[in-house]
Amino acid sequence: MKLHIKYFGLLTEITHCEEETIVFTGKTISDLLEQLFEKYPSLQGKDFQVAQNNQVTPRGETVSSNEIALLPPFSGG
Amino acid sequence: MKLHIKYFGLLTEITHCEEETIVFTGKTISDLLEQLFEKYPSLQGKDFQVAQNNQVTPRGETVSSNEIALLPPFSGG
Amino acid sequence: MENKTFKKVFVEGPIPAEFIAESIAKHQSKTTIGAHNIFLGQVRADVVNGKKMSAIVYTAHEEMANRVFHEIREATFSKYPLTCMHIYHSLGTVPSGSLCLFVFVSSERRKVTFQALNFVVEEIKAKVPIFGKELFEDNSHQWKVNT
Amino acid sequence: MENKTFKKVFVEGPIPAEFIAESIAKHQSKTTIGAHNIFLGQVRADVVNGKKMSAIVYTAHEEMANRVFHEIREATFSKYPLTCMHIYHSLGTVPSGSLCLFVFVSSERRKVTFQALNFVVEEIKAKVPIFGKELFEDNSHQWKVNT
Repeated sequence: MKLHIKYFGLLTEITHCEEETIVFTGKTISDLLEQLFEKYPSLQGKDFQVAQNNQVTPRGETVSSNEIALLPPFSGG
Repeated sequence: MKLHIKYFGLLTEITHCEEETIVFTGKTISDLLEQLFEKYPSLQGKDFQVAQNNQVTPRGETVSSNEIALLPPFSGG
Repeated sequence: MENKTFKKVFVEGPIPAEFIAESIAKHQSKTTIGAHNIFLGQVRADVVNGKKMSAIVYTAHEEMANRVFHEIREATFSKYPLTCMHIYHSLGTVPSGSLCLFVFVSSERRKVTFQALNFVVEEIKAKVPIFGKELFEDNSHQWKVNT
Repeated sequence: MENKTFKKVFVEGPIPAEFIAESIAKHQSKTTIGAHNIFLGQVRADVVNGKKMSAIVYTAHEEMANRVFHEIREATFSKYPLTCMHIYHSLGTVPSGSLCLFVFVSSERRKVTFQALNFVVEEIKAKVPIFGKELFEDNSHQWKVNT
């Protein structure tokens, strides 16, 4: 399954990109994060939430969208 | 003692004037009001505060200024 | 006269939207400010006994009002760490739909602006000797009562 | 796209004071309104480790942000009897001293506007995926943290 991953804020300084497409063979958000942590080890220490279908999603949930976003703490306003 | 009395808001509809000078021979704010109630009987039923020296003054206090204001409930804003 | 040291609060007639924009723009050089909070009072066209309100005519005990506005300013600054505060209130006729009160507080942080603005507006309503005469379309009137 | 029904919130760059004046002026035909309450976020020129902040560059997960702004609107209208509400937030570069957030609520009565405005601003800070990159005069940067 191909996933389109978007990175925001300070996370883009770790990934050096704002979005990318990866091949994902796991099931849950946690599985996906494990895969991303392998690619970007310093991501592991960062505080962020995962969103799919434009909603923050707990890490135990199944990946159900082709678009996933990694969101560091919000700082609007 | 000559006093300059100012009336505001709906009180001016009773006094038919916004200010006037009266001769006052009493001592307290209450004395003054008694005198004004004689002149304007319908003033007696109205809700208002008395101010002298630009401050709301209790009715038991002595008249200490030549300028006295009768203020109905405030309705700014 | 004690009035001379007080900031000007009263403006004749409605407060124009452009005046508010100018006040906001003036604060852009104050770069310690992180949050502004503005309250605007607008004259409604309430319908009372089938008659529509067309304007409020404001009068005030101006000398006392200026002193009370000054006391409210002092009390607010001593309670809340504000960078600045501005208060403007109309005198005379303000047609329905127009603005009669403009309170503007600014601070480094947002939370204090909410508390300060609420405090200032409630103090103005309760303590300043201003009187509103509500005019209706048939030229009748009633006296405004604050709630 | 679900976005299409959402009110436009994001504006490119700083929010001009004139834009705020125009928003205010547009409400003068709504004569059931008695009180407006406005919150403005302004970019500070904080000094961090001896370096002065010159701007914030805002980015956002726009699609999600538009959905969350919409949810905040709906939640606010269901909690508070408002006549109207407008939210604008900057994207891109906002220099220190300029405005990045404009929240505008209006109601018949004042008390509800204070509660509603506070609610909306706190919700925006907590729930909308917007990210601020704070730029300093020496071109270094840090990521904004909301408190």
